[in-house]
Amino acid sequence: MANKNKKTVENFKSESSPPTGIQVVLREFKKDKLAMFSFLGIIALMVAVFVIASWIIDKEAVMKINLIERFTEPGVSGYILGADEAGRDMFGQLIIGAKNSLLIAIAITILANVVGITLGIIMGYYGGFIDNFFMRIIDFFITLPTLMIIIVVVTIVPKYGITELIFIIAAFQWMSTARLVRSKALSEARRDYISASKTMGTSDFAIMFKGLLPNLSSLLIVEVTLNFAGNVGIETGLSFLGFGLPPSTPSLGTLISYAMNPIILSSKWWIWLPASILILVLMLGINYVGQALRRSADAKQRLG
Amino acid sequence: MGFVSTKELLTIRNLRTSFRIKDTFYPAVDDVSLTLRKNEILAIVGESGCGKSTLATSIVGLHNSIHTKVEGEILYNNQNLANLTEVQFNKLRGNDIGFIFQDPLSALNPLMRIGEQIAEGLIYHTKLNKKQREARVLELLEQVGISNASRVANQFPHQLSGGMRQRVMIAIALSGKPAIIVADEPTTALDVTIQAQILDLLKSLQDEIQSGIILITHDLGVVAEIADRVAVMYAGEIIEEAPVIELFRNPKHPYTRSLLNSIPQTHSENEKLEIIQGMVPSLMKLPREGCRFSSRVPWLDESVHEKNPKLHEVGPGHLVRCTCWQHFYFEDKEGSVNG
Amino acid sequence: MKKKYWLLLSTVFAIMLVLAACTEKETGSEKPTDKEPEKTEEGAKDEGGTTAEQPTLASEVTNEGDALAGGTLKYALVTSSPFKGVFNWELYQDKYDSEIMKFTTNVLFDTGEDFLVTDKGIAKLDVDVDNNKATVTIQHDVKWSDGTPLTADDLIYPYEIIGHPDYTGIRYDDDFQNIVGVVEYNAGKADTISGIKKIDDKSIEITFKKVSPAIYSIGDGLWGYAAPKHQLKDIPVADLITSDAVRKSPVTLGAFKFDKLVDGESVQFVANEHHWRGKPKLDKVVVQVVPPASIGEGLRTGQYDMASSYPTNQYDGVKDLTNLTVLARPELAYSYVGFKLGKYDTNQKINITDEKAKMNDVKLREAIAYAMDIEQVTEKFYQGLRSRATGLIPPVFASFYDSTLEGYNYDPEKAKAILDEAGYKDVDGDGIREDKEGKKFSINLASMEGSDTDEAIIEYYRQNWKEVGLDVQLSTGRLIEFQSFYEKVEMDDKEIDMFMAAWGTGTNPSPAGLYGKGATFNFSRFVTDELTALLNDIDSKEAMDPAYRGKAFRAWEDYMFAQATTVPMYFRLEIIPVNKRVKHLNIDWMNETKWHEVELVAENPVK
Amino acid sequence: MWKTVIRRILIMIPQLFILSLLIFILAKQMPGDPFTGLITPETDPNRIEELRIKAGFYDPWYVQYYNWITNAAQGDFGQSYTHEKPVASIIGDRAEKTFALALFSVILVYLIAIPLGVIAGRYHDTFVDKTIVLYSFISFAIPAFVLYLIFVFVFGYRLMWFPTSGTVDVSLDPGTWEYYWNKFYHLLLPGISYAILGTTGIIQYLRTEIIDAKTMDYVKTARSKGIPMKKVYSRHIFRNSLLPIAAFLGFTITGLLGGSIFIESVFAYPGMGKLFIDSILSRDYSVITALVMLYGFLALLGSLLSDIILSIVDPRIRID
Repeated sequence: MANKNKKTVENFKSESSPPTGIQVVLREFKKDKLAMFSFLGIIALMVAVFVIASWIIDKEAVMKINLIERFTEPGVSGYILGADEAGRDMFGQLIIGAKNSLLIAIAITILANVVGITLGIIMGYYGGFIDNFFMRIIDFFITLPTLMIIIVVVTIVPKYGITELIFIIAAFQWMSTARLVRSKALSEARRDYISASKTMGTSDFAIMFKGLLPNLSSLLIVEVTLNFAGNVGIETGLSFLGFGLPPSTPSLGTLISYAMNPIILSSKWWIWLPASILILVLMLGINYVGQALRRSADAKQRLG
Repeated sequence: MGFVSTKELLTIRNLRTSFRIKDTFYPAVDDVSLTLRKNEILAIVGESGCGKSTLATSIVGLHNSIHTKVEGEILYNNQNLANLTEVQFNKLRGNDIGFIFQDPLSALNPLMRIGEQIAEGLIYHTKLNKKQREARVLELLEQVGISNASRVANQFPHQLSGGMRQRVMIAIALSGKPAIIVADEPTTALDVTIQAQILDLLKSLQDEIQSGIILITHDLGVVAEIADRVAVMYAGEIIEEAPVIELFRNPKHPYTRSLLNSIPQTHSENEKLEIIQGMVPSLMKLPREGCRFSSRVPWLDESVHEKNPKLHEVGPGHLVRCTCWQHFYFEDKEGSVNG
Repeated sequence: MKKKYWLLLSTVFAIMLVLAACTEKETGSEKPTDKEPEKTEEGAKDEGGTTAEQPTLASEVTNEGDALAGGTLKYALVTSSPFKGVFNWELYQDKYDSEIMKFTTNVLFDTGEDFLVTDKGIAKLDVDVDNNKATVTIQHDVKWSDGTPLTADDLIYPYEIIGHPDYTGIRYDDDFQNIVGVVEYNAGKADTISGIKKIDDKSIEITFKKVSPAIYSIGDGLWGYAAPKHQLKDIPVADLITSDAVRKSPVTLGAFKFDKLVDGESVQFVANEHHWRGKPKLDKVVVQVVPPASIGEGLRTGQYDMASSYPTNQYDGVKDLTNLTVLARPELAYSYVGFKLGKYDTNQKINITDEKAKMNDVKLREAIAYAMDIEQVTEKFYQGLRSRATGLIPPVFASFYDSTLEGYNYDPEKAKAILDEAGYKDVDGDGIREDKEGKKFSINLASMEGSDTDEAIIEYYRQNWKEVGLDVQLSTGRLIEFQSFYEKVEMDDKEIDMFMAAWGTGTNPSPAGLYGKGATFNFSRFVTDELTALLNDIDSKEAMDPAYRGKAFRAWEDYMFAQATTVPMYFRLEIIPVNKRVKHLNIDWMNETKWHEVELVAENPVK
Repeated sequence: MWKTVIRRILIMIPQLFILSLLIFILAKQMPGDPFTGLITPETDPNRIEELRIKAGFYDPWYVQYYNWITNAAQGDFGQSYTHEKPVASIIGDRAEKTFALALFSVILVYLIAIPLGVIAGRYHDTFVDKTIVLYSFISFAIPAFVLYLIFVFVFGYRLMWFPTSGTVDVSLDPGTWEYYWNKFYHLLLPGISYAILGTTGIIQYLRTEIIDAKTMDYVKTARSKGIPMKKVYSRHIFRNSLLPIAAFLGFTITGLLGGSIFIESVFAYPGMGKLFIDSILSRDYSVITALVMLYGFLALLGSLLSDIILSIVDPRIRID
């Protein structure tokens, strides 16, 4: 098996090969410098944000209202990115906001994908009644007007903070992953190596998560990456509509939603623009990484 | 086997087809010269990756013009096909030259009816009107042995069996009554029983329309069955070329011998299969100087290879590259020398 | 390839930045241009100005130029939602519908000082206090917009609509049931309302169960509007609200009449030639819903002549514009901090004060009040458009407002001293005071979600309180959205120790409905016999005398100040930007320009 | 095929039923009610209580639900408490506006995305392709509403090329040519803004499809027939790549309706999305429930529509 893979890798034209293995991904990244750059950039950005937010910035000091510094412009009196109408440091808010947004997006992605993948594999592996039962549920959930229901739920939840937001959004995000994993697992589960494992008496659990799962890995990496990008968007969208986090918990979404006030939009750019650009750069990066990953999962599109 | 004319239909001289990888061109077909005569089936044999399919697509100009460079001469009717523009080539393709693909399912447009697909070429190469084209389509379908032609013409590819599809492909290739047919592994994707039918069909059609066929294959069984002449390719080069009987009886190049050995033969039950292990080196790592086969036979002394291996005529119409064949022996597992 | 990508990317950013930068230059010139709003001699009076920080905005403007004959006034109604389109005074519930109806108003009475009824309107009110009766008489030859004369029947019909068993609006209330015979009529036991009599074609007599000073503020059940009976009589009351007579083409008495309508978006009015005060000088008025986000730009670019409900947090957007004048007048409202001191008993329908309530310590409440730096907030966040409220009666009620009240001036040292004295001391030295028993002490504040500014303001107050050693946390950890807020406050949610809210006072400043013993809206749940007596005095028959009533108000305000259960925060100014092509406009509550008098001096709004 | 369509529609009924139950219960859980908004010192709390009782808000939820669903089954979705008219009528008004915007946007999206996708795929790896890819990436990455706001600001307020609120000028008479032109004029800015950002999916999908298609054997077959390259592209590559895009239509429309919440909020366009947000704020239960049901129904319909289109354009897929 390994030898066969190697042969494909070394052949100039990859004619047909199962898209597996982290080498394929690595090779794809080596080929695509922009994706590589994006990947490293995102990692660096995340690390920087988390480090600065957790150890360097004092949240209380950032959120302290200082009326003398109301709408201080960037670069004036030590405010790198200026201050908002309450004199709160925008740079600090940007970093804390980015941390919160990333945290939310990562948590939702992990939560939704763990549920989705587990359910998908179970459905695909067992098939039959379990598969049918959950498929009905997924069919139902997938056609729901998700955004509307999230908004309704958000208004119901009394104490509504980061954790609640994560759970609410994650509750509506697992279905597509489950469906994707299920369809792949369904075909994979019919393969010989699975039947072989079964006859050898390997436990179902081991087959599902040690046998099946790794074979779906490259597909899942793509799915997870793109989900992550989507989840950053959902949080900002909700905040924009006024159903997101309170301003005392800054997130990229709350910072951007300040732009709703035309005066801030037109003459106080430092309040909303940095957060917008951060999102833009982040999403672009994820997209380039995602594209490279997708290429590595699809032999036809590989660069070489 | 039909009568092979001596008239040269297609002459390939010093053909070099290179692919671009990161701004560098790597030849996949390197300095190949071949001739195809009228009413002849020329088989080109080799492992996958040896450049035989590239050779085929170069002849019909189906390669990607951005990433591929074709140098040398492919002479047909006093035209050098290697220098033709797309527009010029289109006058030949489907008319003078037909092409048959390996996998008839993917080679047919899944969203077009069979009849439409066959008729498409007729629009540009004939002056037939719509009705006449339809009639010609049915005629072609019957010619390739499809009995319920009018029904099949209205069907989509996915509704046909593999063999039927390949017959349709052949019908497409024949639609312009071509002088040359290039068939790239036409039977590989088919069941064994169907393979035989398709080969029979090809052969009978050739007798009928007297065209030259270039048959690309890795299957020596197929070669033995219908080819007139065989060229063996390795790493972009032709390493041996001979009439089919000569090649099977008297293979010279170690690679050819190894290939022939890989066919299980009933009459040599007791003989040990002797095959050279390893594979064709990748395009980028290919040694461009010296004998390209040397890396597969490391147990032979360097000196037995030519510096610039050339094809040597060793018999009537029998050419072999390099001199190493004269010194070749199979490496035995136990280290003993074996002839 | 990479270079190209980044080049493009940076171009995109550059464009965005340039856009942002040039717009900044155009609007946000930070330097004050010292451009005084235009004032006329008579318009320069300081409206309700209680503190020095208020911008000196006039309530009146006169612009140069000869008036056009006719013209179209473009009026922006600032709201983010479409209007509901119920154009009937008996049925409407949405504030914006009433704003639109200003142009077509069916109002019977003019009001003057303290919003009390005068004799200058269509009808005259005569109250027979001893017999609990009132007579309403049509004084002029008034016609509806379709030319039909206004009669006594049109004065009675509104009562029959509101009292009707099929009526589903909010106006069939306790006040309305003060009219004799209404309850029977509503129950279907009577065909007419026995307390309402038609005297002749021009006058009606109404009998009440009791009469209070509120009747001069058109309270006690008296209805201030006429309804076009000839248009409405054939439509069942249940169907009125969806009928064209209400939604599309109501017949009216005002200066303008409905001409065209785009549902929820805009209305075009044309002059009502039958208007009893005379034909309006304008030909048309177009009222257009404009979202808060775009109104500033709309005014700047001359798309609108004036805007009502202009968002005060966007004052920056218009204050320096040269093509308009920002007029201001006080709002009939005040903001306050309330403390939860008890519960509403739904069975007995009374408020019960809990002696042991966490906030039931007047010293603690006072300290909280003194610790709030309200002046900084009004100046910085509200740009002077709000001012520190010193009492619970807005200054607009000239006879009742007492300018000598001081309220709780910001004095953190005093707050600390009061807390020390009351026994709230910082035992464990963390800078936060513990309660009298030395246990951790934290107060839960509920506040309503509004603009981003609100959040910052609450945070600022929390900082204020922290400075005097009080730990104030937000109930539910964040600002509460309007609906949840009122539900929680009304239900006496345990998580709420104090709350910030605002009351519109309406034109009748009587506090009974907000502080009375049985009042559901007495959210503090603070009741004492003394308070009940003070409130009763305000609405007593003696209080028909404004001077007496003024004193009663003062006594009540003094009591409330001493108890500190409701701490007034701000009085508010409403701003109305007016384009310079409007010849003259006065928005002073007492001398408001009538719509039929409005004139324009140019074909198009000044840009 | 009709059998399947009918079967799919029948399956929708229980789905919608569950959805109605879910949303009904959720909506009732929201704190406050339509009458909370009426609280002022001048309103009588007793009257508000009376109205609440009249509206049945104190009945057990299953009684309320039963009443609602039985009426809904007969096409009566109840009264909107804040608009004081039947829910069906208020949603009807708004739906017309949202559909007009959605239709215009969809047309624009396809008008922009198809040529760009085709060009990017056709001239794969050239500068043009890379520019288009960059555009599609940026349009995906940019926080949509920020761009909407900037668009409104620049083209609406500053340059004044487009109106910035409402759907039509009040002074025009319905039925006249000017009236419809004016309506269309009001659609332009929101429609264009949406379309500029909404093309990502189609461009990328189409581009990949075409790049894939180019390497397909059937394209080589077509070339081997000697037909001109232009025809190879138009008859084989584009046609085969575009067909799945047609099937996107259903999803695009439902996606757009979901996006209407954002678009309509920014452009103050009084459609269904704006109505939803307003109804949430005013706790207009009946409108919320009906809207969610309608969106759910449209989503189901959209996916059915996509399947039907796909089965029509792709002979390999047959639903029967």
